[in-house]
Amino acid sequence: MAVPIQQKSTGARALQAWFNPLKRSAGFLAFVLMRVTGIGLVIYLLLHMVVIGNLLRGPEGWDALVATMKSPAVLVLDVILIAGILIHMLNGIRVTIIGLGFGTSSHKGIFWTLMAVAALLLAYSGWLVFTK
Amino acid sequence: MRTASIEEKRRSGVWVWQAITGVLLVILLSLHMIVHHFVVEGGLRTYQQVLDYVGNPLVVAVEILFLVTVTYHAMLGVRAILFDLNLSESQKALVTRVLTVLGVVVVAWGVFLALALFRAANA
Amino acid sequence: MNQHGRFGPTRPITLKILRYKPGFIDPPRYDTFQVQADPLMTVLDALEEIKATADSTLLYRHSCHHASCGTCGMKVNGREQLACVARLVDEGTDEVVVEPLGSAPLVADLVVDMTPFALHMAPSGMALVRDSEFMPEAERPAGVERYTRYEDCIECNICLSACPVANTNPGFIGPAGLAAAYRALVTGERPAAEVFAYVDHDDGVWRCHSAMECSAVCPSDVQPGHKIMALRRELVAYKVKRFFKRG
Amino acid sequence: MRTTYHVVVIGGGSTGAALVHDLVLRGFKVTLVERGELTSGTAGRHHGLLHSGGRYAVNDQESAIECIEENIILRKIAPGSFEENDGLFVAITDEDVAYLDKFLAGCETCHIPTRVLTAAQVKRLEPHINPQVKLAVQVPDATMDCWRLPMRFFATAKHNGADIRPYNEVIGMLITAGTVTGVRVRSHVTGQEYDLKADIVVNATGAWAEKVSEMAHARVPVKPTPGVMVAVRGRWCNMVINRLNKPSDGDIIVPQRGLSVIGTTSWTVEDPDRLGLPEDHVRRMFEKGGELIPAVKHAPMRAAWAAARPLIAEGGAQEGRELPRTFKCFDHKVRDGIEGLVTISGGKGTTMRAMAEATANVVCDKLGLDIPCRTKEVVLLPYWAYYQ
Repeated sequence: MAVPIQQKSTGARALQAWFNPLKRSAGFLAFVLMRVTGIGLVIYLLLHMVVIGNLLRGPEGWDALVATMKSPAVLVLDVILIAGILIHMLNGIRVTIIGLGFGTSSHKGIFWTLMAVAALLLAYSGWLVFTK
Repeated sequence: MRTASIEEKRRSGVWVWQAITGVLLVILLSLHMIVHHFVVEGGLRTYQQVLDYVGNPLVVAVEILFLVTVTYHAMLGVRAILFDLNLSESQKALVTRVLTVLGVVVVAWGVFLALALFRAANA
Repeated sequence: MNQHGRFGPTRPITLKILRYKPGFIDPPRYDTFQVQADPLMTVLDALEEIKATADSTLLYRHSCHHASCGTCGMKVNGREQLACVARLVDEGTDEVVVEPLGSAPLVADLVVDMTPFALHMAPSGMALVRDSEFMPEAERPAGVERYTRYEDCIECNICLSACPVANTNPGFIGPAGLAAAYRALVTGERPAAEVFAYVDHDDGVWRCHSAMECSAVCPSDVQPGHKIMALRRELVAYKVKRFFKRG
Repeated sequence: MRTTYHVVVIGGGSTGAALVHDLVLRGFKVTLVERGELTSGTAGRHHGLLHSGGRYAVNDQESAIECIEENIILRKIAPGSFEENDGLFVAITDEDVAYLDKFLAGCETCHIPTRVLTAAQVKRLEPHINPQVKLAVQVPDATMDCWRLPMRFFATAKHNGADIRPYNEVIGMLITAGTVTGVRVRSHVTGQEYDLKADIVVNATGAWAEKVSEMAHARVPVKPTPGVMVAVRGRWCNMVINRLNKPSDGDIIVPQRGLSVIGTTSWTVEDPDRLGLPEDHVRRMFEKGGELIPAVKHAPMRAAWAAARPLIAEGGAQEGRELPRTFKCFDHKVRDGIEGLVTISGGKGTTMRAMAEATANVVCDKLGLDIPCRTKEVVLLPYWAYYQ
């Protein structure tokens, strides 16, 4: 009789780890942000492609749509979108740099610096969205 | 445990393409955001403003480049996430095929849209 | 008197330990035990005391008791540590939760099956012994050609447990195996072409998404995440060179 | 050649590891049961010193000879498993220097190669050594990995057909008419109990030997004699540093990976499961270790632990370091009139293979077999092969 070894499925719990940066360090938070924003942006891309299809409906259809896009609720969504883009973009710079083996020893510093840049750009964009 | 031998596993360097398209997107997406939203009064182009803009063949070329890049990057990203799951080699092949089809559809639709607007602008 | 010596004031700490024995304690549950912890008492000391005095059926892996064998990796309050050097009072909580590592099949209680780990690690080609870089100024005695020492990696599976990818994809070579492949590459123990053949595929060096948590939890200063990144740099350089040679 | 005899080995320490390897090579059907993880008793926890024998060359020459012989054999059958940097016996005081002649004479008797080094030479070899150093003797000590070396024996044995069952605890002996016919085992994995029939049962439980043999109402004079070890961060020497004097507390520093391990002390306990960790012993390691290499006094502590030596106290009066470090194999037929049970205890990590050879010889004798031992020649598989 060999020592019985049974495999216990940890699938769901393991998957949850993708989105849970608690008790983890900066790099893991970056990973979670990258994954969440990445998934969000893909969904947005597909929606966006459908929405701009409205251009085929000519000026009436499009301009009416543009008008509804200026409600405050949509503007908030815009800011969330911009946040997602900025986080994903700047984090992507980090992943590219350290992913090629450069600056690995200061990866946490790079992350927080880029996130600070993201915050500044987001503040500026938010101001643009709500004032213009 | 799944036991795909190393010989079976395809050599892979798509991560590098993900990085290259990523860097391109930093430029193209920034450009896209600026010309379509930030420099535009009110944040969104009206129909006429859109036509004025895409009438330029260079703009159409850049928009199509952006579309191809962003779609490729997005599909590779989804593939990377799905490959983090415990997929068999045949499941991986299926994922790649489905995402390729989806990517081609998105690009085709986008190109069709761009050309339609280009024609409308120059009619 | 305190069983574990007199290293300062003791305080009661409750250990909440995951219990699982297939077909017997199934589904898993948590059992709690209380110990009097002095400042030096480790999680392993506590488990030993519980096993000796409260429940002899408690299973956990351990061997060297000084962070050198790599058998006692487990999750302590949700974070991977070696039980033999994780001090209870350093956790700062009255209750300390002890769970088995993730990313490896659970055998029973805190014991995980190390087979998948070994299967990823073995083909890396890293030797157990490396040149010692300590005290480079030291002369060597007659008969000793080079000072050697064991590699840093103690193969504890902690990095895989902390890796978001290794948890969902057992096919991923994982941080330890990739870092070992990098060591085999830089020491020249294995030809570059062989090392790259081992890591250059979807479940190899490209599967890593740079969460760098492996480096954060590594108890033996291996910094596997850093080595994966360096391995990628070498691989990209190798590919570029080969491309231009061929072209 | 294969025999149909089934041997059950109790105890997955270094002796058990070498023993299952030896027995399967001799053609036995072998099952090993260990209550916890392999090498979780004394084996995994020892100092990590592959002895040259120098430590015992004056007072315990039988052990010293075993050590140097096994030192050479282990390097041959387990290549790539040791930090082979040799060792030094350093003299710090005039009293240490006075011990030199006795030490060299002992080493010569035991065929331990030595080389005497001047203080200046020692300082060039080991820059952190106590600057008071008077002289030193170079011997073929080495550092071993207390987990991975036994695992090479387990791996090889497993590939040769041994059935190795960690997490399975012997809870009783099956005895029929004064003969041990097997063991009652509890699996801590499944919680189930089962019987394991055997032609011979070998008790290879080291410091636990008395506890286990009591199940068969047999007696083994083993005294669990723990010692404290302290691992500090930093590799403060490349060679094993021993004090050139008779064995004492804190007189060895074994470098290992990025650590330096100072050891050890000695006291006697009743229960090898409850060693404790006396604070004064831990402090003494820093103090005595500091006499060899001052820097370890202030090096950050990585771990402090105790391991129980299985010392054999035949005759009674002696204790601790006065007891020989050699091993003994007891046939309980001879000692207690109990057939079918053999106990191996005593010894040390360095002599694991020799202990196994002696035990397997006893097993063969009892069964009337004459099968030669092959463990001196067979090169062991890598340790990770255990999992393949």
